[in-house]
Amino acid sequence: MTELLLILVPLAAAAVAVLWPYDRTRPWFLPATGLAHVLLAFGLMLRPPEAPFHAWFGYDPLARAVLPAVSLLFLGCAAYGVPYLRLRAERSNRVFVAGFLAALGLMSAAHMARHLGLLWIATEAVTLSSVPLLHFNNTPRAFEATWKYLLVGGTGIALSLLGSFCLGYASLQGGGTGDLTFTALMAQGTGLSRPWVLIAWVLLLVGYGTKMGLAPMHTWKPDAYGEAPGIVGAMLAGGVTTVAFTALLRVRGVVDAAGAGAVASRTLLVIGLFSTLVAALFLLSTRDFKRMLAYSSVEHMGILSLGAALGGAGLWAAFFHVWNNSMTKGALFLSAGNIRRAAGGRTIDEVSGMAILTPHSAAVFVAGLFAVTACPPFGPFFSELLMVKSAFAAGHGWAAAFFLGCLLLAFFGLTRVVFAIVYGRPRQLAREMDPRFRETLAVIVPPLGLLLLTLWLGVATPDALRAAWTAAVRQLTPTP
Amino acid sequence: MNSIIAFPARLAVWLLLAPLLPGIINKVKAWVAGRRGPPVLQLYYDLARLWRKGVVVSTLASPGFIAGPAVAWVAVLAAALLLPLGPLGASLSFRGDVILLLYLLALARFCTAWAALETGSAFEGMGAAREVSFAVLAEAAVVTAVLTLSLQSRSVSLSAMLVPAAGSGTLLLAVGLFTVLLAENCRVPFDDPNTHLELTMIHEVMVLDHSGPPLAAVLHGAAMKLLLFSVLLVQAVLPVGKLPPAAGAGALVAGVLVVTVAVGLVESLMARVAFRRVPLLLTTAFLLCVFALLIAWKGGAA
Amino acid sequence: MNDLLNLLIGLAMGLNLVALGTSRLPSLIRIAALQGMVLGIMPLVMEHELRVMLLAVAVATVSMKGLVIPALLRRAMRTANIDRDLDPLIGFLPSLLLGAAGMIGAVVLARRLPLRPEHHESLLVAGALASVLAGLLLLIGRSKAISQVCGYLILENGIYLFGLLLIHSTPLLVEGGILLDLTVAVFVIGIIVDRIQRAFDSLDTRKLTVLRE
Amino acid sequence: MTMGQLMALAILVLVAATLSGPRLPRVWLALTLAGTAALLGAALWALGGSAVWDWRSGFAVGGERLHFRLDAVSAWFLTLVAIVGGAGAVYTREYWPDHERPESAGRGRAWWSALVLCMGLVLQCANGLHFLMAWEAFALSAFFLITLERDRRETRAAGWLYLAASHAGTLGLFAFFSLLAARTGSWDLGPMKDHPELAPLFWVALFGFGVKAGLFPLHIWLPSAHANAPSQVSAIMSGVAIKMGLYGLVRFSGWLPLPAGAGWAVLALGAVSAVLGAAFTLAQSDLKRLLAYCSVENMGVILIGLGVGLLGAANGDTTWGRVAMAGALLHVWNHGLFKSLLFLAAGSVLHATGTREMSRLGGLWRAMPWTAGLFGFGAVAISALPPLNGFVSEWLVYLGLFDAAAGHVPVAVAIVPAAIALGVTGALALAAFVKAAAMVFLGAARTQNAAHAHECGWWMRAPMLTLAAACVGLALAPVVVWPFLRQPLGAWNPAWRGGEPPAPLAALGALQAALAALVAAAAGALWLRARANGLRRALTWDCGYAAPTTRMQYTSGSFAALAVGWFAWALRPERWLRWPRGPFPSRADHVERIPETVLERAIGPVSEVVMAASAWMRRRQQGRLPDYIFYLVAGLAAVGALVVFGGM
Repeated sequence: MTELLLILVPLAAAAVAVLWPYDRTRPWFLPATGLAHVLLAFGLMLRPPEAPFHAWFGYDPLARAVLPAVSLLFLGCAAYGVPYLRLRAERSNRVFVAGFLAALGLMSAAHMARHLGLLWIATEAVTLSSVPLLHFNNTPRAFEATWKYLLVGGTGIALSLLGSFCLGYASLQGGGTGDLTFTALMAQGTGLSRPWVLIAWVLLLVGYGTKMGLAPMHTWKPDAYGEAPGIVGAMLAGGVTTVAFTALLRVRGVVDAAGAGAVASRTLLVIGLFSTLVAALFLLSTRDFKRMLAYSSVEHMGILSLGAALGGAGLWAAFFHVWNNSMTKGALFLSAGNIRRAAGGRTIDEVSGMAILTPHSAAVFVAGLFAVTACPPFGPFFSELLMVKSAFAAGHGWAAAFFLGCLLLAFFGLTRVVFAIVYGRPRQLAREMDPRFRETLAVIVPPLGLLLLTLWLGVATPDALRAAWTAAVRQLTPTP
Repeated sequence: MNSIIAFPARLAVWLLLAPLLPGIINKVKAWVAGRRGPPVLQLYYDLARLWRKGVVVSTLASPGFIAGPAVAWVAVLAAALLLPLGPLGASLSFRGDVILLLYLLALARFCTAWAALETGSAFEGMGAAREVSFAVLAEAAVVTAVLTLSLQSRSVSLSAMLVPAAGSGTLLLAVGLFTVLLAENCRVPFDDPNTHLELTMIHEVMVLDHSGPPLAAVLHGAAMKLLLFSVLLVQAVLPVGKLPPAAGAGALVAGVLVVTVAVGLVESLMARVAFRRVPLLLTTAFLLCVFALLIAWKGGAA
Repeated sequence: MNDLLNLLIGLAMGLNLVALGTSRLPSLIRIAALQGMVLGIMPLVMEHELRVMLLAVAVATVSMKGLVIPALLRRAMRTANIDRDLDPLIGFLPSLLLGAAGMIGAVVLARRLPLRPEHHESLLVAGALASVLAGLLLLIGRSKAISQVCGYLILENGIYLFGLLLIHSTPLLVEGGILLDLTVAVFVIGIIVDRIQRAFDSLDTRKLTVLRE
Repeated sequence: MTMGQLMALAILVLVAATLSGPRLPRVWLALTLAGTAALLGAALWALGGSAVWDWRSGFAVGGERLHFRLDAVSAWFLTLVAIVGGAGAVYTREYWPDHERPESAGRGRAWWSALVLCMGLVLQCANGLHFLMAWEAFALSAFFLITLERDRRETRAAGWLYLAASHAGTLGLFAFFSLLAARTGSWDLGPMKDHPELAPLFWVALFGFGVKAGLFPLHIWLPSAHANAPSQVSAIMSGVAIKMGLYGLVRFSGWLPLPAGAGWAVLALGAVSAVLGAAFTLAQSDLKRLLAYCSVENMGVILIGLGVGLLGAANGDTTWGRVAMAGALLHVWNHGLFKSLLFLAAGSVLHATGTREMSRLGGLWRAMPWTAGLFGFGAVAISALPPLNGFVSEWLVYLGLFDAAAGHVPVAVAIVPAAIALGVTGALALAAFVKAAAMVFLGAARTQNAAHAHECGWWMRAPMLTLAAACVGLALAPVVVWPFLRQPLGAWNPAWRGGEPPAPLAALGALQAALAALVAAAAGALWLRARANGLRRALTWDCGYAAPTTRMQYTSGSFAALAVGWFAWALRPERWLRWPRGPFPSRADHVERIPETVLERAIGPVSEVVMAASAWMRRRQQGRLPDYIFYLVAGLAAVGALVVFGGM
């Protein structure tokens, strides 16, 4: 029963925030709710309920393995949100705070959904609730980004709905009762009608892949991340993508049980490597450092689906990487937000020498860069190394080599942009930088904290997490 | 032969007999040209006079300008002492002494070039540049020759190496080494020791600024180097070590004389080749040594 | 019974082609609305006895798809006083041909796929696939924002059609949630279109290309 | 106090030093010296007796228990790290002080001790995961040291190139270690000669470590990085850091089973690096760039030794292999010492004149006699001339080659060309260093700042003198080094655990000492004689030309022109010539540049292709929504096709 609080607490907070009359104090709902949610998520992870609370909803091992990461990320963003919204005092933050809180609740719902239909509903709801966050800046650019986010994402999500129907029909066709909970579907196993399962897999992979931002369905990502405020970008990159990834994993479990696991792995492998390559190529020549983060996110989604394709140890590494990706992206987006605000520019043609103007944010940004490019001792190093290892162990030597090549290209692109904006001499634009912005502790601690979390995850991965990931892997791999 | 007398004897040979060779060469050239030419002992007179003369040092030069010739002289002498001298044998012989010999000569080259560059004179810079550059090709030839010898004798110490195997290989080796000798000692056709056109010279132009005792050291060192190479060449070709002492000594002396005369004849019958052609010549020498090496190898394999 | 259903589906499929062929924005909106209404009444046709929930769903669908959203779009169109011709990226004739080909393909595919006996005769699968294809074709082939919304509507209609296959099995709670989500989605899109039209003075998505590499 | 406690102490002290670096220069210096001293102690301990420090932690880092292992091979390299690390730290105090570099001095100190620490850890990690961690940390701290002067554009460019190349190597090591772990089932490292299936991994390691070691085709990052880094950094990079790549090769060629071609490949790579490295060295006109290329050459020499060692080990643990391997290991020390010395001297020149361009220097010996003398010493040593230490190690390598050739071994096909290549390399290096020393210190000053140079102080002189003293020690008493040298030799190949020196090191040492004495005596005698005869100063006798100007001197370009011409096929020199025309020619000029051949002629075109692909991608994403939907549909179709047809 307490599991439901994970969903209800944020939603309730959102409701209260809508009614709350004071703009100055409303932002404090964010960290408060975030803290409560973190406590709930970790408490329930450490002391899980023996049985999922309901066939349709439950904090099952998979949710336990992923949701706490999102919750931590949310806490970081929420802590940053308070000073951020104070800077944006010129406009009401009612919708923003409410939407942000609602998004958290719906994300929890999506992670905990154990029913095909509910999963889709929650995912779609997350998409919609993040719309007002996206165009918070109210600029034409922001609206254009929102428009693309809505239509590309909408088309994708529509396809995934069609896929869900197909999977449902597969179960009907296979003589199922039409019970669309994943447990039931997995139980039906090879009883599902294969052609429908395959069609469903294609549609769902493309649909949820669009939400994840796998190439070539990634096109909305740079626009959305580039225009959204830093905290929203962080939440999209570390939270919403995770929702879609979890959804894909749940579906993959069913497809695996239906005996089409090989097909699923093959498609995931190809699309993952393709995304990594596309992201690397874009990174090589992008000039806008927020869009750069978007492409880096595309790259990491590719890495995740590669891990999912490998299964077993690779899947374990993928869960590890979900955590690392969330924390690292959070640190990067928040520090990039500081830099963006201080520099008053977004491309390497306008921005440089930030190490002098905003030394701390720049330091966090550079450290985050090394974290996201899998340099030790940060977490991604370990997860990606494990992934490469399991790829070699699974006999995908060429895939691993290709993957490493893409990582190298991505490294070139990322370092090029980051050093260009961090080092060198400050530009003119930065002279008339936002006068209200100062590198206070409030805007440094959240990204720094997330960065330290990445470090901690890598160097001393808690056994509780390892156990959670192992349990999730066990849940997803059908036991013959 | 016990070393109490052998060592002074060797020292005497290297120090005292070396200056004879340039004299002989000049005599031969004069004879071919139908002149009387300078006396055979001319270099001894020059050395004696130079040793008494005062020294003019460039205002730019550091103490290295004096030290250079001294070090080079010591290096050549040391190299010479490593080389077995027919029946007199070598003063010191150990595995790999041949490499030490090569590198002592390199040390001499380094110091000569260093001293030449002390003065900041364009001409001496030119000479030094040519010396060190041509040495690259010469080094290749020398190393190949030495490798040939060690392949023949299956050993890496000079005293054991200098036992030539009769055959076509020896001839090639002889020609190769002779060419290297001409190059290393800056004789025609690589260089003309007694032209006065600085632009065309290598060794002579490097010592333009030396005078007095340092110059004496340079000249004596050059003479010793010439003797060293001819002794090496002779012993690489003739089985001097195997003969009884007297015969050996005779063979060695005769051989050195032949080499010297040959140098003289080459100088009088050939002209300096253009600098563009020098590398070609050295490469030819290198290739000769390579062929000799291949032959020696097959011989060893059989 | 089934014939009536198939008749409606055939009507919807015909509307797809008309939508692809029309060259005027208002008529496109009208077509999308009409298709929405047709779909809205289908559940009533399929069900034997009328349940309240079912009725509510049907009414909601019809009113939303048939009235509210088209009204929203018309308003946006009027305020954004843009010319009513939708200049195509893919010409009308090509899109018509493609749509027809897609329809035939859909029918063929529907025949090849394993279906439950009670669906053997119905055109549901074919109609769904055809509408989805038509919707995608409009999304790709028309440049005006509103026309793309219409394309999206038709795409969703196709999915809705497919959903009818499961109407017996899936609990209405889920159905209702899905419908709600879809309608809200389209509603939000409508709002954004409205906002954009304030931000930009046109709804031609070819002008919405500030964000680019 | 055990070796382990000593190591732990060293690590802790160095961590403390890193923390104290930014704020407290004096404390930092003391701590760094203490830490390096402890490292040195531990290393010599390990080398003295054949003791091996092997320690596993109770706790796990990154999911693996720490496993430190200090055996003779590690200790051999650790010694170098300690010595150069300490010397450089002292040098920094005067060369990179706070009052001259307020912005970067603190960072420089911290990263310096971090670098020393990380290299020490790399040498001890016996667990693949932690090896990679230490390796990357070492690479990153080196990067931050190179870019200390980050407001200079070319420094940033050089730093980025270094980082990019280094990361490429690191990803190679990613593959290497994960393959190792995937095949052995554990990250733990150690002797694995009994897993023949691991042999092919050597090629991956060769790439990964070869990049760091700067072997010829992989050296692209090295020249610019070493040239643009602060000189003490260049010293430790060139003297020690690149040896880490070599350590990797030695370490894993000793632990892993090797493919048949390993020895041949290493030998060939070494010969190419040696000859071409030397050619590039001669061609450079930037003092530090010249020194940098010389590192490529010396790595080649070491690799020749290693290759002969591998061949020897593969052909029945022959003595010749043992000699050459000993030479290679000894050359690691020697090159580390005199290359650092040379870079520190170059730094003092840079400090005094503000330029590295040799054609802007000249005649510095008068202003900076100490630097001149030390650089000359280093030049003789690095040209491998007797009686200094460079010769001892190269002599051992030669001896291995000659022994093999004389023994008519089956692999002589590889041995003989290598020997000739080594000879050519020696001659080229000699030419290069005559040029370097002469152009910088001899002749007349070519520019004003060269004329107004000043000698460096004792804080910079002392480390150089220390390094020079170490060189002298190694030169005159090589036989004393043998007891240490045989430990890594035995650790690398147990069959070579023999006691007796493989070569007459004693005789060589005696000869070198005698030669040194003789040289000194002769120089002194000649000097006295000249004084006695009367020594007069006069203008250079430029063949009678009475008014020589400094512009008339031979420049580095003209000095090298001849040999560069012969190697034009590799160096690809770019010339711009304007001949003097007419009876009174107004102007004529001749510009010559030696490009980074591999970088500009090989890497450049490839990267252009990649960038073209990237540009093509960007053109596909121009913000038009219909296109995006089309991509989505295309993706759908592609996945569908993959599902349908992928199976067959």
